[in-house]
Amino acid sequence: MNRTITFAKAINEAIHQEMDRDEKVFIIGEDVAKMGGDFGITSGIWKKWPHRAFDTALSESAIIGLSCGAALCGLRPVAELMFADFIGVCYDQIVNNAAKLCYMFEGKASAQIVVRAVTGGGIRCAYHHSQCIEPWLMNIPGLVVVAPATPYEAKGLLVSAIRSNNPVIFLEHKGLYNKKGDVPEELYDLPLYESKVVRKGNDITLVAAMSMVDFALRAAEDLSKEGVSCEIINPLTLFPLDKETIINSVAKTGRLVIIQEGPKFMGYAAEIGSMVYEDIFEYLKAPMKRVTSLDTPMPFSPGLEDYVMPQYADVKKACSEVMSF
Amino acid sequence: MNRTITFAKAINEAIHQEMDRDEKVFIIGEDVAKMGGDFGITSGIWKKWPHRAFDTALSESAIIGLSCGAALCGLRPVAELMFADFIGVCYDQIVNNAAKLCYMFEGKASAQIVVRAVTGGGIRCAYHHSQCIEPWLMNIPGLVVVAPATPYEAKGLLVSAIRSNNPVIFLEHKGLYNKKGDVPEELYDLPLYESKVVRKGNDITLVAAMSMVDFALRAAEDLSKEGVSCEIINPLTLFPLDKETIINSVAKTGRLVIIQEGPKFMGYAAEIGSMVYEDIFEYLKAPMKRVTSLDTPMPFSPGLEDYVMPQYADVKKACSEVMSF
Amino acid sequence: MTITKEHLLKVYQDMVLIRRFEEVVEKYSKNGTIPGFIHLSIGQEAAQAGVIDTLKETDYKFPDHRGHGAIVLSSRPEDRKTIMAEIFGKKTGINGGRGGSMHINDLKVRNMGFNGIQGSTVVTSLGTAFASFYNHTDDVTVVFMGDGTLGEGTCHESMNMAATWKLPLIYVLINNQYAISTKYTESHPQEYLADWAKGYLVPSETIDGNDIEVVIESTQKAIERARKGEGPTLIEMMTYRWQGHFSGDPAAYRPQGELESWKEKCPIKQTKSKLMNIYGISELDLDLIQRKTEDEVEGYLQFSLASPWPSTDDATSWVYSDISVEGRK
Amino acid sequence: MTITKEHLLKVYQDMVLIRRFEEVVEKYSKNGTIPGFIHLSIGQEAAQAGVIDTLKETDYKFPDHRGHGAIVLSSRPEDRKTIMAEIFGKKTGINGGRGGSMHINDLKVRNMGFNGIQGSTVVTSLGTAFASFYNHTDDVTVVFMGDGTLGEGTCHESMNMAATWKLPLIYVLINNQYAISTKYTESHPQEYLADWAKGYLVPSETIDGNDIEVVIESTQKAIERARKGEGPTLIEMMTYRWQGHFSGDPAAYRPQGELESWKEKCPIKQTKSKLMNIYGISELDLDLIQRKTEDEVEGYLQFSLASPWPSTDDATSWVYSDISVEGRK
Ligand SMILES: Cc1ncc(C[n+]2csc(CCOP(=O)(O)OP(=O)(O)O)c2C)c(N)n1
Ligand SMILES: Cc1ncc(C[n+]2csc(CCOP(=O)(O)OP(=O)(O)O)c2C)c(N)n1
Ligand SMILES: [Mg+2]
Ligand SMILES: [Mg+2]
Repeated sequence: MNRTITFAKAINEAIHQEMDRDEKVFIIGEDVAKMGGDFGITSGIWKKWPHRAFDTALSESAIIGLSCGAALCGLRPVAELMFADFIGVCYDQIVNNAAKLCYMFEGKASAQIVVRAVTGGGIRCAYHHSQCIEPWLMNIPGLVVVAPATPYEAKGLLVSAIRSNNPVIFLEHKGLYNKKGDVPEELYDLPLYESKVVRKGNDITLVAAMSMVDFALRAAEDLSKEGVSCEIINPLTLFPLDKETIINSVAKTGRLVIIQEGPKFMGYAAEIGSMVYEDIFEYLKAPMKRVTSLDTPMPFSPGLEDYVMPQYADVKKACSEVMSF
Repeated sequence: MNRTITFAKAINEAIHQEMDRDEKVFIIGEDVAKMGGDFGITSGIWKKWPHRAFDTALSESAIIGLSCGAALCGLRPVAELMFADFIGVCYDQIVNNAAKLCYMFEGKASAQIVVRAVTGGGIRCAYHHSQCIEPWLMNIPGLVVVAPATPYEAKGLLVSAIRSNNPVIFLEHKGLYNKKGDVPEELYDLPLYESKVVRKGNDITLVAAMSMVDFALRAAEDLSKEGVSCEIINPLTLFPLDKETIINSVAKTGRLVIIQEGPKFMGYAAEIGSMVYEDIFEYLKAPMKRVTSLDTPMPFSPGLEDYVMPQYADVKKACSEVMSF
Repeated sequence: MTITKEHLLKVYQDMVLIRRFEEVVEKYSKNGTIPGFIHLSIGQEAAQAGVIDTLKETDYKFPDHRGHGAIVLSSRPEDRKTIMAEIFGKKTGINGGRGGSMHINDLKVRNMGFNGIQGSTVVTSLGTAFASFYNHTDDVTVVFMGDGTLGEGTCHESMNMAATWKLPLIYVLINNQYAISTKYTESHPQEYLADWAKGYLVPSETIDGNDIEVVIESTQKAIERARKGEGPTLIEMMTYRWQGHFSGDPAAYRPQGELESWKEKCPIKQTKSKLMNIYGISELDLDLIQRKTEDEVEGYLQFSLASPWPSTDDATSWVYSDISVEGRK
Repeated sequence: MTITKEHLLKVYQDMVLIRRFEEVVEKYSKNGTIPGFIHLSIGQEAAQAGVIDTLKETDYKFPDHRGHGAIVLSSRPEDRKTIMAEIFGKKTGINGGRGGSMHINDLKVRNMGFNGIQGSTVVTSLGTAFASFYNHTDDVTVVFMGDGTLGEGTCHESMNMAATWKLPLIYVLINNQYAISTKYTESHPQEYLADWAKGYLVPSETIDGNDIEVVIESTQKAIERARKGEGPTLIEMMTYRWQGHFSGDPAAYRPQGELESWKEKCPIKQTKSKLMNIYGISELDLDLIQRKTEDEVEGYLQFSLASPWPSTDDATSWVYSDISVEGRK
């Protein structure tokens, strides 16, 4: 049965249903148990499973370290990092421990953990609560970075993340929590490592993830009135990336616009652009354009934050530039 | 007067001479004082300035945090991280403290620190002592990442790094320490944020940093025999990158090959490729090629490590591919 | 120790100022005028006022995320309105509206600012303490940290290094019982968090953080030790935040009656009754202080409300000290 | 406590095995056959042998970077040659030559491996201890760490959490006096590092790490506490590494005579004289053990030397558990 629920609720439901199914799954993090999480995402879990929900001290390295160790014993920890920006204090545990355990144990065991983290800007929380940390993780072989844009994707991908034997960083964009969408009540999973063609089109390939997908949809709508047909691709798993879907699309359209929250320099748009430039140069009809945040820390004042974040006007501009090239 | 000294000695000399000139400069880190550093780079400093050289506990976050705080008071710490891989345990201090202090203090104070770190593979030290951590830092506005390839560059750039009011991560490739070159005895500085055209050419732009510059030189030599003329660019400051020099070169050659140690996906070659694809599409004659490490953790066994590292044969192959496109 | 009547009156005024400042911030946060998250320090005024009172302007201060009080009291009176303007995100804010509530620094008075990552200032503060040692000055450093923050690994690295090198660093551990929803006894093994410092042979004590005389006395002792080169001290100040973790948090995790019992121990009320009963100050005089403070803070508010927003150029300045960053084209 | 003659003889053999193993590794590291850095544990055999001796196969073991001894003794006899082959980087190595000296794990015997970042296993080990608690098994976890490693913030986060949750985790702090060149007294404020644990109300003691009977007794007590659900223990074992930090380090930072005085306290020598003088075992018998061990280790060596290198395909396998990574084309 389909219902309309929020992105937040979809995540909560995924955890509930997986915990129901597999007693090796538990949740751990700051305020995730009794309070149900700083953003309320894990509410109800501790009540149902008081021995499988753990409030911790402010010790992110210990949270990830413990999760890795427990995973080596066959458990399936779902850890919450609260704000993704806090990944800095446990970065070593993520990149040098979680990411490498499968390789170190030759697949006999691995860091089968999920690290849920709230990412992105837009709520006036400045430098340390607004960052897009995706690129900090995407150069680390062994990690998986998942980034849903809809409640449906959030539930299905989180279920797959929990079942995966790889360490999955599951990014929840704070701007999406209240977003509603159709979500089956039953337990289902969605494949990792597969991009989604959100909309079919022939003239421009728009790549966008998380809250940027809305920009892409809006642009596609606007442009369709001008007779320009956009294909929208949401990678869903940012890393390892489903290269093929993007390559196939750009091979068809010849034009690429990437909308990416977070600083431009060395954002993942860079990799997508280079991948295309390297692999299908002969199909390209125009320069690629990146619409991104500015290369600054995130300021607090609303006007400043809005200015730093990607602008819809720039999406439009980029699209007309690649069309008129 | 010019003499031939090693890369290691050039770094040592830069610190010595800057400490002589400016008493606000001090060194801090594990085993940097009495022992002169795990790689011997800071030898002789503690003897000369026993009160300006500090051996610490294994506390990288405290080393960087202390350095930031001292910098806010006007001092100029030169911290050593020993292996760059250890940046994980102080990553937060680098990306959320050092990188943002200038912005937070509106330029009235800043993290005028240098973090020296030994990077790269090649010495059979496996997962946690062989990584190229450049990309982990290059998406963080506020940071400066410097990566010399010769003793001359090492000395001049380190002097500038120490004098800079920005936080500079100064990367020392372990494969270069014994490399010799001409270095003036006098104190001199080299500009940050400027790429170096290592060799002029017209057909292919080769971008390479640190120990990869040797591959580039060798390829240029080999190719010149076949009548192909390579222009070699070493960014020197990897971040913020001197875009112009690279753009101008590729606008001239139309062909781009990047040789980069470290995993391919989301390495800095990605940014360079995209930059070119975005800005000077009309000048491009062939697909860009990246010659990089494989997307794996670094294994121990010599044959495995060699296989994962960038291959000279692949440089040759990439160059002929872009020429024959 | 007893402090003089004048001294007690002064810190009473300080506490009243914090309380009023926070009440106004709370109101404008709740009504949506102030953007972002706000962490209020109502109930914790004695700890903030008492500590700042014992410091000189050149001592280094690291407020925490619940630090409006310490920030306002550290600042020069003429700058206080710019602190409120900062919280409103205005151009006239002391940091140009760029930092907001959580990121307010003021080098003039050596308020070194907060970093939104808990435990970060606990190591940054090593550096200012180190600078005093390196430069042979007698400035001490005070870092405020919460009971929850003590969970971070940086606390260990900081304490270990400060204790080994005997740095002039004072850890003011504000134990307000909770880290968001988590009671300190659920995340730490000690009954008294101050005991943690004993593992480093660092002097520490647990004090009544709502009694400003006790706060001042304990801080003075710690500062003396630090200035004499005897190294760090940790002071655990027991107190309570009356509001939820952030303004708007219903704080459903608190047992019934707990808030009320702590309101009984209100630091301002306690001091007020001491001033009246021991020092014979009239209620009228104290009311006057209250009214004057309200006027004062009303001034900050009007200034903040009337101030312009930053211009977009302000977003891209000072990313680097020497080179510029591109804005939008 | 006194342990039985048979028991002492057994751990004597264990120590002789470590010593011989390390001597061979040292030789082939110095002559360039073994690639990379090697951290030898000669001089520290009692701490390693004594701890491993008290554990069962299903207890979780986290060796440190100087952990060949603990690794070899944890393993099943038939696997020992593959441990040496691993150090040589051979395909027959227990981890396929992919990890080398510093990264040897063996799930069968719950050797959970080392992570080259000091302090990392100190938090990973929380997880195996947690798993015992979650699954209601009585397996304990032992994590080896050095005096230097205690500087890392992870130690605090680990101890804080283990103490709060009373996890069955034993911290074996091998105090061999130095972290590379830095004496532990230069980087820590405590005279006895074991005192650090007191800040968490965790039982701890400083023991003679060269006396294997003392090591066994102390570890047994800690394990008992852990198995009974009484939480973690820290044991500081005083010992000395005879070689430099890594094989090849001249260790110029050591004061003259220090090494010699520690050689007097050689754990093997001590046990040998006990076996001879108290238990009346003949020198001949002990020589026989020595020779048998030498033969045994010679077998590992020949196996390692004769083994093939890994194939390049081995570099790209198991980056992920389910998807493959591209090799060279
Ligand atoms: C590294 C890190 N982890 C988590 C958080 C989120 N967070 C902000 S305040 C807080 C609780 C802090 O508790 P405490 O130190 O007791 O201070 P209080 O809020 O009670 O004043 C948490 C978990 C953070 N900002 N940084
Ligand atoms: C996070 C981190 N910092 C620094 C190092 C480099 N390093 C390796 S071993 C070592 C010294 C460790 O000393 P100790 O813990 O006493 O162990 P020991 O070598 O004496 O056995 C150092 C500094 C590291 N591997 N990881
Ligand atoms: Mg608190
Ligand atoms: Mg040691």
